[in-house]
Amino acid sequence: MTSDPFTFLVGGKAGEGVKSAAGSAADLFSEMGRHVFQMDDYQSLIRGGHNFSMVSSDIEPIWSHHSKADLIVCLDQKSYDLHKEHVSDRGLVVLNEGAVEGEGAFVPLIKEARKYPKPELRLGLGAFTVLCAVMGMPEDDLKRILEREYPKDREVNLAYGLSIYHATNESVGQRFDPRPGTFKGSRILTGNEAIALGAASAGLDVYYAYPMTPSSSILHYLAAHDRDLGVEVVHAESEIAVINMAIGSTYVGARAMVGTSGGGFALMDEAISLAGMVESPILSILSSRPGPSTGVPTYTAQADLDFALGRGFGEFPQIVASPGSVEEAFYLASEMLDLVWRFQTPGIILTEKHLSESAMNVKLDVERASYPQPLMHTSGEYKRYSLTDNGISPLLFPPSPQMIKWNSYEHDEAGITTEDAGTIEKMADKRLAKEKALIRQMIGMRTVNTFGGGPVIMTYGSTTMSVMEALRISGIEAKVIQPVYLRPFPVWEMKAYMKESPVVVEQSCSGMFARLLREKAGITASHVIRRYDGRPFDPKELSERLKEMI
Amino acid sequence: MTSDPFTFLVGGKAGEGVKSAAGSAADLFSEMGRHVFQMDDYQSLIRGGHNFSMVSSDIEPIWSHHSKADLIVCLDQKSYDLHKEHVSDRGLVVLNEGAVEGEGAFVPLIKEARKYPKPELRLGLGAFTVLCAVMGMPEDDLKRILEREYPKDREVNLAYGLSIYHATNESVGQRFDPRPGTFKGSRILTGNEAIALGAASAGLDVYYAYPMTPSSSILHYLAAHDRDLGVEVVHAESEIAVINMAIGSTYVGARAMVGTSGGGFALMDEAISLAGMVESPILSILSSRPGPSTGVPTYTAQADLDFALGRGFGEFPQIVASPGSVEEAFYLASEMLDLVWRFQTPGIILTEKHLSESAMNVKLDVERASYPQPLMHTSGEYKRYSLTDNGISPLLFPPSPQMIKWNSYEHDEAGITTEDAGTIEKMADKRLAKEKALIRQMIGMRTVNTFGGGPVIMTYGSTTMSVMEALRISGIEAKVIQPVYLRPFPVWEMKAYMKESPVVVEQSCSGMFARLLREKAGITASHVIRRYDGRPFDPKELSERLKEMI
Amino acid sequence: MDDLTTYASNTWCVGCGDFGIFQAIKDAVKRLEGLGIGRDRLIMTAGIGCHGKIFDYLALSGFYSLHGRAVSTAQGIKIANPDLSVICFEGDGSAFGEGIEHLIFAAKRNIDVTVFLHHNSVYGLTTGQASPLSEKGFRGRSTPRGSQDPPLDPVTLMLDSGASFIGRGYTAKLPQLTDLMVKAILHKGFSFVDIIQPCVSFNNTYTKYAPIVEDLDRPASTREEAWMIAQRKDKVPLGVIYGSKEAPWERQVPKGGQMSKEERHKRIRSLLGA
Amino acid sequence: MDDLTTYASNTWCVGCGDFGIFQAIKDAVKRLEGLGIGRDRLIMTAGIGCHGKIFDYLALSGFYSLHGRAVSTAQGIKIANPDLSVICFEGDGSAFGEGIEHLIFAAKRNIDVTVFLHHNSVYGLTTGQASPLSEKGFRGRSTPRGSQDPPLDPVTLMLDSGASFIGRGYTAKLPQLTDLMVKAILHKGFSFVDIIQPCVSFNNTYTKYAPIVEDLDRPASTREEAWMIAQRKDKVPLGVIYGSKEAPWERQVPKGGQMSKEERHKRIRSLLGA
Ligand SMILES: Cc1ncc(C[n+]2csc(CCOP(=O)(O)OP(=O)(O)O)c2C)c(N)n1
Ligand SMILES: Cc1ncc(C[n+]2csc(CCOP(=O)(O)OP(=O)(O)O)c2C)c(N)n1
Ligand code: SF4
Ligand code: SF4
Ligand SMILES: [Mg+2]
Ligand SMILES: [Mg+2]
Repeated sequence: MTSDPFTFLVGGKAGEGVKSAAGSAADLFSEMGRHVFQMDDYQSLIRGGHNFSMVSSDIEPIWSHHSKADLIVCLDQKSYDLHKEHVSDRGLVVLNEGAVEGEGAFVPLIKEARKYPKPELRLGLGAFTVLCAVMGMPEDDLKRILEREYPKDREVNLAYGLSIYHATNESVGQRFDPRPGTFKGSRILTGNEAIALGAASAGLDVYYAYPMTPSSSILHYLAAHDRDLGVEVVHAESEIAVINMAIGSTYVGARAMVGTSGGGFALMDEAISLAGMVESPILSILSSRPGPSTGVPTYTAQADLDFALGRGFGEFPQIVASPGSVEEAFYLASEMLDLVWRFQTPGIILTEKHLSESAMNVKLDVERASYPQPLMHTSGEYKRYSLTDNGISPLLFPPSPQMIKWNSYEHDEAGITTEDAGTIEKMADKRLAKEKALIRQMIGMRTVNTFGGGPVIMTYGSTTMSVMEALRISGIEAKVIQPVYLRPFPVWEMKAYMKESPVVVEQSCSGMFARLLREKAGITASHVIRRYDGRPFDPKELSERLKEMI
Repeated sequence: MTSDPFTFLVGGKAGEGVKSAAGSAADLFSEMGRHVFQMDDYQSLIRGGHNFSMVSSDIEPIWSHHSKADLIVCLDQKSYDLHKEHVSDRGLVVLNEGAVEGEGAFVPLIKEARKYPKPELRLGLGAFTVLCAVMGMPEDDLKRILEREYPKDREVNLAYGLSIYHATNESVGQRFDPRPGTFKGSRILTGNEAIALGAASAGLDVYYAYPMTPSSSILHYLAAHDRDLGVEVVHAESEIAVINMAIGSTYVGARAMVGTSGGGFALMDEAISLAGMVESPILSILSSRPGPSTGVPTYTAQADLDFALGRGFGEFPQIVASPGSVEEAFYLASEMLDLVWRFQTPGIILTEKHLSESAMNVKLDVERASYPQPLMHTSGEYKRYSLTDNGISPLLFPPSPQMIKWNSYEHDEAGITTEDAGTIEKMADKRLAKEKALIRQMIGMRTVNTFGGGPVIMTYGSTTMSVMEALRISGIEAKVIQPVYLRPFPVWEMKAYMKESPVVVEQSCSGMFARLLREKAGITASHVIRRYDGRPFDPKELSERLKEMI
Repeated sequence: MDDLTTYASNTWCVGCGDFGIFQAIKDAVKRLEGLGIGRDRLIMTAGIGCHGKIFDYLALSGFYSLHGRAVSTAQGIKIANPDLSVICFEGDGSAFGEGIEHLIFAAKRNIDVTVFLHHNSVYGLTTGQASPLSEKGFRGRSTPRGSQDPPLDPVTLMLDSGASFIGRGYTAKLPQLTDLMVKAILHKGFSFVDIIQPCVSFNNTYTKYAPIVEDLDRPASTREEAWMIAQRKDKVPLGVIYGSKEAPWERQVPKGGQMSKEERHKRIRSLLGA
Repeated sequence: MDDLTTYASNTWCVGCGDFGIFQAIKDAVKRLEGLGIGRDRLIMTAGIGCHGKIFDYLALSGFYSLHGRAVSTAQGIKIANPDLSVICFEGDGSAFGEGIEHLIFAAKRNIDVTVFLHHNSVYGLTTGQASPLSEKGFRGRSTPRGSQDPPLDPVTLMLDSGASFIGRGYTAKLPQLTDLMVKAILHKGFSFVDIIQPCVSFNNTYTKYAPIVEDLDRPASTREEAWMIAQRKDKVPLGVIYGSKEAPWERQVPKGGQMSKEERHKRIRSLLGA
């Protein structure tokens, strides 16, 4: 099976349906049994500006969009000006006739749309139709697909779509013939959707959030499917309310999760420390964008690594993990929910806009998801903070005739406040013991992914996808090491690489991940490839930089 | 000059004047030209419970209270039960006759007090008078001192004091004769007062806070002296308001500072990142207590080190420093205010209850304090974020005919929001350049204190005082290395000790400071002496543990 | 020591109004048991401050929350398990300073939790600074020359925010306070009891309130009327000020039908189209 | 492009009410210049949301703050330099959700800053979730079946928190809005202007408000009267609702006498007894 890549790019103004055109394209390729990756680049605005989406697909597994496209549809002039260079050698640029000047094939996208109400809103459908036409899709198939993808305002959309279909056929005709693949029965999901579904598979009961890009789609997805999934969804007044409500919910045994981005998670910091003290199993999703502060809300970055690793004041165990693909996001969400309940301590899934909001088609096995079964109190007098060898005290939830006290002050075993020196010391030891138990558990788990063989490249999170795709398309042989767990840092696995001088690839300016490797595992990078302009790596460019280094 | 230590301990219920009795004792010893250290141990309650205060003094510089006292005055039974073992070989225990059972000298403290209204409130004065009497103070001196120390309700206090004086003389007589020293003209200050005065010396304009132990006394002190010092003091509705108001104040050029403890500082985290982005020179005081969460509010710990070092999301320079004595707290506060204004980035003074609320007598030279003189825009078109070699853009404050825009979004040089890839990258580089410039500046500064010679002990913050006193009283020869600056970590100085296997002394359970030394400077501790029960080290015990190790 | 008191040693100042609240809630718990609300289903949360110490003393299950966040914790408990009755002890600094947003939104949601406000108009535990409910001119350690601004009025604000039950009690009038507590807990929807609680150490208001408290004849029948009652300056009315039967916040996903692992997995498989 | 407009490209949706606010403030700035308040002394802060974009477009000095914190930033500016006039552009999510505490306390302090509320009853920039001012039943992406609870009323809350000037404008009535802005900025003390601002993309309220807005004859003369006006459901009154001359927040340390380094050091030396 050789590679047969095909990339579709559509650009236009916010509100013109760029993203949904790409979504339809992704559906189409996925249906063909191809592997699909969709990346949406959009600005922090509602109408206007410049958005573009890219859908790359192949008959082999694909890990990223490519920045050279085979078909580029420019709905506005900006799209042409910005992307005309991004056409592949065999590629085609289609211009929105009358609205865009330039070189390429003109299709009367807006002209035809003006025959109907709200013409701008139809442009995305037009762009998708162009794709169908240049792939030589029969008219009947197109009709069926348009009806499925654009069910609202069916008649008009169909009429408009057909007019674009014919116009494209006339001016361009069939130009591409991407081969069908064998990857059937998959489902297109964004990273955020995968996290939501992974957590739901692990029995998530309540999700609390305050909207914040690029985490908001978890909220939207769960709110849209709350009854289906059995997950209560609450959009509260602020992130502080969100996390405190969520921790309150864990007190009665509910599996609770929150999601936000840097600013919102910063506000949750006091409560993360609270969770450490009361021993609340609260799982947080931290989806990054370039910072500091408000930063660049709709773009991507990995500059919150130190932040994610340094939450809360005082000493208590924490678990931080970052998925390297949409598929991994699903299983990791369930595994993390399991871990936080096992060790009764806060956990964070660190991800980035590039994974949160990019989509891949995946096949998931719900049975493989973890399902938390915390240690429960069985009989006898109940003490919330009973001292045990591994620091883990059994749980009991109200209603119960026994007294169940969770306490943010330092406390005795029963949960009553203490200032006694001996008890303070014992309780600190108890929390440290949990951390040690956690590490013992993790030593038996898969905490680091390794792919391939050859010179070593280290990366993590969504950048893993860029690295994998760079290697795939360039044929470079290398061994990719991706720590999935970042706290406790899996030194037991990573120290095997102490003698290596890996190339490190990450999306931060100061090289945070390289520093982490050095400080925690004594691994010194030979080169650190960094990108920090808000955009994900382009696999082609990345592969060229990698070639120079390994 | 040989040592002549003397320690006074007074214990009783909250509300009985334990702390002020110790304060008067400290004044007395200080007036004698002796060096003084006062430590107050109190609970999180207003009346009742058990409080005690210790005042140790010597004719040589002294760095800590000692836990064996020469005179112990027990106002209540609990004090006796808890402290009867803490008497030195030559020491004396005085019991509140009628209220306390035990072995020692009985003085009718409460009995005499009952002759007047509010007897409990006078017990502290009584305890202090016992001290004066056993030191053989002449009656006239006592009268003068009582009038000064207890100016309210003068007549009654004097009468009561004299009755205790005579009773003590009868039952005990003179027992101690601490020698006068040569340390004259000093002033007794707590660490918090020293920080407040140091910042004021550096031109502090506004202080914002929300009360939180053990930082509140900065607020109280500055509020009491606002007009004297020219510092506007605002107790706002929450820590989030505090930090955002303070950052707002820096926009107009005001030197602003905030102070809090872990919980409050956690809430400020979003705004610390804001300060990094807008480049606001905001100085925060973080005074630690045992955590996590509400923890043990009135006790001490050094478990917020990682927390202090890991503030905010995104990448931007930060400065963190921790003083090792009351004197250093004064100068460091001014130096930090200078640095944050020079580099326009947030800074943190990390300290602990043990330094914040303990008192020493010190002589301070206000002229030696730093005084910020930030880089100002002089002429031409003003751009808030103009790109310069060292990343530092000149400042300009309103009112001005020029446009001055501070922006929490990523921005161009003028401060207008941007999503442009090139500008995002440049601005990240600019902030990184500032960090490099900061390090260059610090290389020319004193960032690490070293004391003495011999085997190496590493410590920081208030624990420095415990270590210094342990060495002094035991005569152990050792070299104490205390990094004052913790971020950027002074590796340029510390790497000289890479080959050493120092003993590390700190007040954390997991050994955070030892880990920092290892991760940042490759220094591996031979032993880590930890204490984490909320109490500061006792110099005697510490010296015994040190002896075993070096 | 009764069976609603734990072994924790009590460290409130002698004479503190908090003792009254402690006694009243114990009496209320017993009354509620008679009404079929067992103490196992009564969950408390508490803020940080002198008020919060009731958590250690009262032998009920619960969650000692953060300063300012007890109302959020309480809501999280109620949302996750609507079968429980959740009561929240809050201080005026905690509830009206640090965490006022949560109080307002709990009232707006009309969620079925009960807040008891320990209204001493001061930050007690941090040794007497002005609180959002302190009188103008209050001299505390952060306002040594007196605070500049007038207090917020808790009843007015709760009313504006949508609370469906509002009462006011006084720690020197225990039977009435117990009564209010019982009513508030029985009320379906958000209930708020403003409890005048003198702080003998930093703001002893017994003499201020004794002459001006006055029992209300009957609750207001409209929000307007209740608002007018709250504006009175001469007298401080005690009792139920307002109570209405507005629909409380409801779970969107019925808790009764909490899904089995199998059912959930089945549904996710179908969502995944697999 | 006029001299109050920067080079930033404007990305509000065509038809958005924010354009009206932008025009009105530019007109107000010019009027204020005529009244002796130069634009160099007029400092703006803005929250994060569509409303906040006015920061990029308006050529005034200022501080683009955090979501929910623009009112705090504004107060910090005013406290540090009382000679400046500080205006704050806030969204209803930002000001009444995330940061409601700051709004309430700014009003309580009666600090001399002005808040303009872009009242679109929705989270615009994050693509249309329900805000604290959304109608009950609002269907947004976090409440697809409709929100459960009724909106807060900004005028009532500001009134009861102590705001000394309250007005309401409408982006479809620009001269009146400009007028309100000028009056609010001139007012000494905390001023709040509730600006009805339809969001054409997520909550187009032009048709809702057009028939029910109504100009007030005159401001209320008491807080009670103003409160009653705010409770009206049938009509939405526009204009100055309330204005009173209560003493605004004052610095304790007079700014005029800001101390020289020498004077300060002298005083500290004397405090140190040296
Ligand atoms: C985030 C945070 N800020 C500050 C504190 C410190 N603190 C503890 S109690 C308290 C004041 C309590 O006042 P109030 O809520 O009125 O309770 P009271 O003591 O009067 O009952 C404060 C500020 C804290 N625990 N957490
Ligand atoms: C702490 C934090 N939480 C969430 C966000 C994300 N956020 C940006 S704008 C916005 C909503 C804005 O709504 P509103 O204030 O009403 O402004 P509008 O867009 O409607 O003008 C949110 C939630 C943020 N920037 N910061
Ligand atoms: S300080 Fe006041 S509120 Fe706290 S226990 Fe004492 S009297 Fe009660
Ligand atoms: S989304 Fe709404 S508020 Fe935002 S610019 Fe568009 S119309 Fe205006
Ligand atoms: Mg209080
Ligand atoms: Mg809005």
